[in-house]
Amino acid sequence: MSEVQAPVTYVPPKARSLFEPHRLVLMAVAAGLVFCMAWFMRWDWLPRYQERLIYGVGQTLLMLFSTAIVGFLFAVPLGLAQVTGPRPLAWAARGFCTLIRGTPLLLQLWLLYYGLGSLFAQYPEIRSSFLWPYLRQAWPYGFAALMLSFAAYEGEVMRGAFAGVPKGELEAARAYGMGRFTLFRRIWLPRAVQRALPTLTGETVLQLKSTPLVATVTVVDVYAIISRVRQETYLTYEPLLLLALIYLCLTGMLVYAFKLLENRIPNRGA
Amino acid sequence: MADTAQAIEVKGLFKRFGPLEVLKGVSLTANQGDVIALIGGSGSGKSTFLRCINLLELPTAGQVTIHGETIAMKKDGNGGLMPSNRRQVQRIRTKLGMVFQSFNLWQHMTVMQNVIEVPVHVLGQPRDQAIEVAEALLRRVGLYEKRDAYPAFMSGGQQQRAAIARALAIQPLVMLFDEPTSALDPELVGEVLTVIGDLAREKRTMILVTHEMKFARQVANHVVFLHGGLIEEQGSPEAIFEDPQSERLKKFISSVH
Amino acid sequence: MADTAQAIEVKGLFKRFGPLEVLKGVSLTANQGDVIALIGGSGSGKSTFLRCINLLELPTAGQVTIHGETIAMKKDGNGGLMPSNRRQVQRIRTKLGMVFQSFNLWQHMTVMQNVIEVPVHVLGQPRDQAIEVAEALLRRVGLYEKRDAYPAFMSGGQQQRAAIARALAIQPLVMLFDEPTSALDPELVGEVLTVIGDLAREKRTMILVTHEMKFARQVANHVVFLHGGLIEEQGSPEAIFEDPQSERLKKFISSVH
Amino acid sequence: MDATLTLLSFSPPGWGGVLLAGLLASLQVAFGGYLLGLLIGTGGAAGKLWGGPILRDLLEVYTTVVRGVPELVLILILYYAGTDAVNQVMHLLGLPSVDISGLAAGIFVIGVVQGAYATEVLRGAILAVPPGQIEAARAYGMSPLMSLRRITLPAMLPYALPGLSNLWLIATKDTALLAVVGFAELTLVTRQAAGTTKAYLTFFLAAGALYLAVTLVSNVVISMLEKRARRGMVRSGGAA
Amino acid sequence: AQELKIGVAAEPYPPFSSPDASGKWVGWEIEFIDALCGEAKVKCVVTPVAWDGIIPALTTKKIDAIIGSMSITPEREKTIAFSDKYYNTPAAVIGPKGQKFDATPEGLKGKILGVQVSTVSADYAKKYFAPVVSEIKEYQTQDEANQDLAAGRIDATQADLITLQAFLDSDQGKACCETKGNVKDDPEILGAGIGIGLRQEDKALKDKFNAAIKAVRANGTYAAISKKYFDFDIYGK
Ligand SMILES: Nc1ncnc2c1ncn2[C@@H]1O[C@H](COP(=O)(O)OP(=O)(O)OP(=O)(O)O)[C@@H](O)[C@H]1O
Ligand SMILES: Nc1ncnc2c1ncn2[C@@H]1O[C@H](COP(=O)(O)OP(=O)(O)OP(=O)(O)O)[C@@H](O)[C@H]1O
Ligand SMILES: [Mg+2]
Ligand SMILES: [Mg+2]
Repeated sequence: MSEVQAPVTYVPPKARSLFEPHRLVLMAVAAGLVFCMAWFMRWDWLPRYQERLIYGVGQTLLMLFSTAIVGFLFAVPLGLAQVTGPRPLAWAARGFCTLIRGTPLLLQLWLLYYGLGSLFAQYPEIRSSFLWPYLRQAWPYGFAALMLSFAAYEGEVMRGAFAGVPKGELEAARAYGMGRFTLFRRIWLPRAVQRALPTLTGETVLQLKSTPLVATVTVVDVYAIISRVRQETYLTYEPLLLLALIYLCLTGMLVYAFKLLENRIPNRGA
Repeated sequence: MADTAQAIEVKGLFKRFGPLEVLKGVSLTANQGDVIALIGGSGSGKSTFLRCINLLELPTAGQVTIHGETIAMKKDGNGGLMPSNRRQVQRIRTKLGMVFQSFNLWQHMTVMQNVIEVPVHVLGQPRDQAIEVAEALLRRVGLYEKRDAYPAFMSGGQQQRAAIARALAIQPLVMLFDEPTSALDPELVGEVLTVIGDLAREKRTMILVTHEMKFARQVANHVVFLHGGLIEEQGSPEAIFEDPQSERLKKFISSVH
Repeated sequence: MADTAQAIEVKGLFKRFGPLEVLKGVSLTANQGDVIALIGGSGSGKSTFLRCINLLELPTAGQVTIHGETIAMKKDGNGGLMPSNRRQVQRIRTKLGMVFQSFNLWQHMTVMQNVIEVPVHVLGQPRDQAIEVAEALLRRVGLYEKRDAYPAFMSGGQQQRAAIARALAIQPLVMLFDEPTSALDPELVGEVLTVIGDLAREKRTMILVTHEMKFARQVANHVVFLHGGLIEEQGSPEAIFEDPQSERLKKFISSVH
Repeated sequence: MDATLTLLSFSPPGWGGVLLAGLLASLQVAFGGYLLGLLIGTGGAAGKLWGGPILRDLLEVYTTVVRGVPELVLILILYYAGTDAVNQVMHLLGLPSVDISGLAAGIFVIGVVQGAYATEVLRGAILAVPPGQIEAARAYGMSPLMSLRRITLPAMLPYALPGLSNLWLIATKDTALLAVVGFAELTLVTRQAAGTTKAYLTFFLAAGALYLAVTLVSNVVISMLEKRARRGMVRSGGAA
Repeated sequence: AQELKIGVAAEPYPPFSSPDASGKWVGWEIEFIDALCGEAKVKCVVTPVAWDGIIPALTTKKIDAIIGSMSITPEREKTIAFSDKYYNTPAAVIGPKGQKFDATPEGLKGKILGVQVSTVSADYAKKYFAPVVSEIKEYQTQDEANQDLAAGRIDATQADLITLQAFLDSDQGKACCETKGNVKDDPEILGAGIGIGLRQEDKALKDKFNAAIKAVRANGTYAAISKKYFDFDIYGK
């Protein structure tokens, strides 16, 4: 799409003291709000669902990490093919990325689950194969949809990152006699990943936020558990607020983990 | 590789960028231990010539021989040349140390990692040994304290010295310098001069592109003036600077003095 | 504004960046038509001094007077100074033409647009007239053909000349040059020298920071050597270059020659 | 094949008309939400860069929360709580409760979500403008407002455009999430059509094609805009 | 006149309510709404709302009543009010052809059972079948459960007999599935029937609707509508 993805890096506000006067006031207001919520809203259902909620969080994280890791493994060749691949390969990679990025994930998920899934069922060969016990479950479709989506979005990011590695650094590697593979492994890939890291953080958070969609095809994640709470207790706000809080915490942890990773390689304005 | 006296021999080098013919048949021979200074106006093709020697730029025509080994080339489809043996090119390149005009340090590595990268991962030296050599080199260019810094956090002069150390670490037979002092203040220029002087004394062959005539004069034993894609004039520093023959060179020299 | 003989008067300028005190009380007076060259090692505070004159950097203490008008300053909360009258600062700045070390051309405008931007949008000149002036200026710096090019597509030397044209377009009383020849090859340096010489003949006041001693010597009528945050020595070019007094300056000069 | 064509024809018994109406609804919400998001984003970026400490902290909370919570959840919360709050306020003012249409609610929800992202995109773009450019403007005596108008805003455009175009594409697709609150946009009507006719594959593929068409058309417009905004910038060439 | 927003599930629930190809809502319940509102002399607008959020939509006043085949349950009555029932049909279990089992805990042992979330069938299944089946899968709509049954991803689904019958009568249903019988009645869960969901404070509206239900039953409109869709009396006992 765009030639150069300006890295919209997230710049945290200046780490000032947490205890400036206006912050204390804001924190007091926040504490008051939380207190009101705890006091005036109904939370008696919480203990009953505690165990299932923890299970749900586990499922959500499992879904996130498995799809992000496998998706990234696909993203690297997708990005590379677009930058240096032979024409047909570059076009194929580009087409795939456009296709996935151009349609809603929800739709892809349904297409896979209700469309492809019921096609499978029409073939007795598949129904009797050893794969069927997996194919009749929902999570493989959720996994596939999320993984492909991550691969496509990251493929685009990696394309920009590969293309953005300063040409001179690659030339230097070539000038010192590095072969193509060594050059890729030692210089091009690590440098591209380094450049892509800030964007990757954002994309992984987006991926986390996409996981609840799998609940619509009966995969049980934390969102599905909360939906169940809502349907069984008929509470409108409480379960949703808890859900928002859970996701906020997960996001916070993710961002922190990536920060640690980023800090290992100082990178000034690259 | 035969230890001939001829370290580099370039014959009839042509290079064209689209409609622009930058080099129009440049031939140059450097004997072992020679320090050749390449001077010329901006855009006269000095960097391009250096880059053609190690095939970072593919010449349109011509032949390059390093220590007796001629780089095998074949015609590509578009009227240019391409190397016929990739491995040979890689091997020869490890004998050529290049210091780029814009340094081109690997930004994701510290200075030390930059210096040992090629010895360890291309030449297959043991890591410990490479580090030992690197430390000595970094001391020599005055960067020992900065060995764990990343390039982005160093001044231009420091980056330039790191790039020199990186090139020296592969113990090249021939060093190619592209404006090695452009980012340095007068005092640091002196230091780099010393390093290059030492290298010359070790009988290492060098070709250096420079805008600083004083520097060229002090360090080179042969000066080549590029103009209009050709070698307009060449000779000893004294001959070139004190007694230029061609009009162009006279004008160039006078504008400098 | 009184047409006093004193174009710039800087008194007791201090500047501190956090723990680092870069300027420790620098005073300097430039009469109208003076060309003052500022020399000194890398990091000695030359750029900072220039930037303090037009308040791009707020001095920690000190006073700046341009053509008799003293920039009104008041204490800010943190032990530094801030201008008490914003409009005054803006007005005075339009009398100071600055050529930055890194050019700082506006990348989204062509050379011509860069040059007429301030005359049209700040000084309110009619567009036609501004273009006329700009064309003459661009001819003078040899960029007339490049007037519709964007800065990113020009060589460093061309950008530098465009930046000079931009500064001249506001017909400043005082020109501040930060290394105006750093990106130029020897021949172009000569051209810029001519431009600066012309300006001097027009009785325009100039302060220029430079690493090129030869250039300083040819163009300046007064040379200032900054060291350790203070003016270590100043005087006529002959005095400074032929007969330096302080040890530091001697060392600095000798490393150059 | 014939049956498929009948299903997709524009007049009943074909569902083509319904799908197109859904697409139109989606585009309306996407467009409205995007514009609202841009407005919020411009204010937000300005507030974060130049606002007072309290404003900055509040904006930080806003962007953090919105960007950390799934859109699906935000849409549910905003849809119920947002309209609820409006009516509470109307009630307090003694006015009759207003009837908030699905369209307005959808635009509001998408706008609030987009606003948080737009804030960060615009702020990042403004910060990406080389400080020297702004310094030069100051050095020549431009007032802060003028240097914002003449230098900062046009100079940040090339940095902001990729992010902003991404946001537009996200907006068109986020409308699909409004299905969970029963807003009859493309995804929901697709689901209804599929459920009623049992032709799941046909309708999901048709909807996919419609979304893809929107993306492709958008891409053409975006690349035209980018070409304009990026005049004067060197293309970063592919390394090889 | 006052305009009432009548919430129906946005997901198709044939033959009670589903959109047709022109985007209009049709079905037994839609006609019932027309009759009821005509009787009560109020203007009604059919408003599709996601089933998942239909109760919050009612309590936050996005709609004024739910006529969406919603069963009257004690749990729901904590949050909203219900009118008298307007129909009641038994719950049944269907499964693939060729597999022999019946709608009892013994029959469903080890099977995967699909239900629609927050329906009485889901509650019933959780109470009676949860201990024996291998898994209970919950779907947003009954239609999706039916799809998965046809695709072989679940072994059985429990729901309202009428909707299941509608599925079994479709081409797809005919090809794959058959009824395995009605589940044993449990009045506490299944007994109360289907009512109109209302806000607890709207007492007047509740009385109005109760009167209207009585009236349409008495004047034969109810039977006339039903005859178009069913060949038995869906009002139940
Ligand atoms: N990749 C390229 N594509 C097209 N033109 C090129 C390319 N590289 C260099 N040129 C052109 O070739 C000419 C010679 O460039 P080169 O970099 O060799 O000059 P140089 O003598 O090193 O100049 P300088 O002293 O400014 O570094 C210039 O006109 C330049 O614009
Ligand atoms: N914004 C800043 N914040 C902190 N330190 C700064 C800042 N600007 C400059 N310095 C420091 O102040 C010192 C003087 O910098 P200045 O740019 O004035 O040097 P200079 O004499 O112009 O050097 P050069 O010849 O390399 O351009 C340097 O040590 C520099 O690191
Ligand atoms: Mg060069
Ligand atoms: Mg400086």
